[in-house]
Amino acid sequence: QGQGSSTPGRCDCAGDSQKRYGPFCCKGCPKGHYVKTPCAEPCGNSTCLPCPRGTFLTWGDHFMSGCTRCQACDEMAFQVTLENCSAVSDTRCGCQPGLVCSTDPCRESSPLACLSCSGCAAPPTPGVSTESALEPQTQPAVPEAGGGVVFWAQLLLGASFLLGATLICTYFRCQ
Amino acid sequence: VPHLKNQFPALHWEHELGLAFTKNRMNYTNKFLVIPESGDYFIYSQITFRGLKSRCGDTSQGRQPNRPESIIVVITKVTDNYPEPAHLLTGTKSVCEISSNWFQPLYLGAMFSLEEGDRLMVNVSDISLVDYTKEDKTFFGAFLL
Amino acid sequence: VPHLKNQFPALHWEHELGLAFTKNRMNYTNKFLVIPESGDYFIYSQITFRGLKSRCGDTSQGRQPNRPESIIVVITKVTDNYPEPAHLLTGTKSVCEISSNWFQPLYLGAMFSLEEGDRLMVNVSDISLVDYTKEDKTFFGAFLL
Amino acid sequence: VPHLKNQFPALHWEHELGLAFTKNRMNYTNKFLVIPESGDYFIYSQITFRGLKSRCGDTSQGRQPNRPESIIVVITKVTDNYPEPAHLLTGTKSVCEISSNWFQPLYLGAMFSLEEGDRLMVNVSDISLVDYTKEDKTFFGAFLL
Repeated sequence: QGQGSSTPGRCDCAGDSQKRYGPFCCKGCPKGHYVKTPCAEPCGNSTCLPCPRGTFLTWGDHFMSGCTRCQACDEMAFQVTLENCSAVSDTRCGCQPGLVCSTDPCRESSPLACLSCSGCAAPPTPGVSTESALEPQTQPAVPEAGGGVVFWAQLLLGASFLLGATLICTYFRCQ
Repeated sequence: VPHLKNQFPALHWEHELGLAFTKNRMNYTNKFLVIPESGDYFIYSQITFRGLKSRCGDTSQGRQPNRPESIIVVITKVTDNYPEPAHLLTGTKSVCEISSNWFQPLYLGAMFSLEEGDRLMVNVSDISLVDYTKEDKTFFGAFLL
Repeated sequence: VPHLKNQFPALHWEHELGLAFTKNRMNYTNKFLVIPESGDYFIYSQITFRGLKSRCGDTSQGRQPNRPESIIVVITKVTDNYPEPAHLLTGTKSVCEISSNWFQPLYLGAMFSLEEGDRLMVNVSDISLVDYTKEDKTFFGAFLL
Repeated sequence: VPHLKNQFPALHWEHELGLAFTKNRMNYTNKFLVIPESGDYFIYSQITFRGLKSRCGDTSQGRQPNRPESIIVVITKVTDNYPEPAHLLTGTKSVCEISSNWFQPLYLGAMFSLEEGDRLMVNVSDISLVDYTKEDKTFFGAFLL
């Protein structure tokens, strides 16, 4: 099977929207879906399934075999969900009304602590930080240990057996 | 039923969505990771803690807080061979932050000889301080060597 | 070209001299470690940060600084399967040091299922705070399990 | 005898009791772990430090301590091929605690190519600060990949 130059309609995995799986070039999956199984014929459609609840994929024409986890808003840090996670977009978090984001810009990666804003020049816009003397809000009631809060931490487990001689050595305890 | 000596609350984990996965007969059930086969495993966890009010008492008059508060994470093994859980790994740090909004991770990782049926869990000193918002900040895992 | 959402700068690494090495078709090119073969990998990194001036605002009058500065390290995966990079591991710590000369490490390590061609990089919140002077203090690596 | 350049004191380890073990010809003798076979090893250690008095000088008048004290852990390799030990991994953190009773861990872990007969030890900046009371808080290990 020759791979000539790429002409429209040709199935040669050249474009971004195709990817080689073994002998075939397959089309990708739309946003909000993940690749369950690749195509079974040249330039066929992969089997795409919807992202499970709690996960999303924003871009289409992709070849992801799993969807990305939605972030959770930190209710104990006075955050609110501005927009729920959908199959195509992550949760959008902001601050409770009257509070402002303490990081500037309101970066998602560092914990977004929402602080009340006294003496601000302009009325604070949720999620937008203003440079002024901010005071921490009093802490809300904390859910009981083991209450309904499910920790969306990630659990990576696996057991892959190392081939060949496996020399396990020492584990010490400090004397 | 294991005698749970003065034990901290255990965390629930997501084990299928996003970056999380289980394979090769490794099982997760109700806060526990269940060891499918005896052998040497590398076990690791990171917990990101964050606090909303200064945990350092009043330092304005220069007074020295003597009993600092702390953050603690323990990876615990429960086994059918013995009624009491074993603390495999402990990360413990005093927290004396003069800012009203602090966050920090504790990371643990080491190799252990485990037996089929042993169960592993992660306990923390204060669940309300755990940053559970993102899977790349707080995680727990194990693999057979 | 991947859509680089609000991303921190990536670090360059030495991959041949001193303690550094690549083998078994694992490649390093232009800030990226390139995965040669699909499988489960243990990925780890330590970044030692150091600061030359106190990052805690004015605490002399006992006023509480409310917006601590922070140090952040992220191990990021870029894949041909999807236009957006994925944050695999994040270490984030608030920094509120009343001494004018501080230093501290952030360590990360976990197992991930990766595909051939995936690329890994390390991003940090502020490159000027990274202590790159010694290879035993700041490092990055991965191995196939 | 290797030229021990300005080296911190090395720790003694328990290698048989409790969670500690050695197997597959890996040996421990007099503070050293001896590598039985050339290959790539993952080496790790956690040292929990604790201090009983504030190490931050006098901050009551708002004066800024400039030379913070520090805690340092180094995993060192001694080899017959070269008279000077090599620092493989270093965790170093400034300590400026305004409370009179502080504690914190430093964790290290990475992969290295080692040769048969190489010896590994763990050095710390101040042995008197090491919390050796519990095996799950301070540990050291290595395994062949």
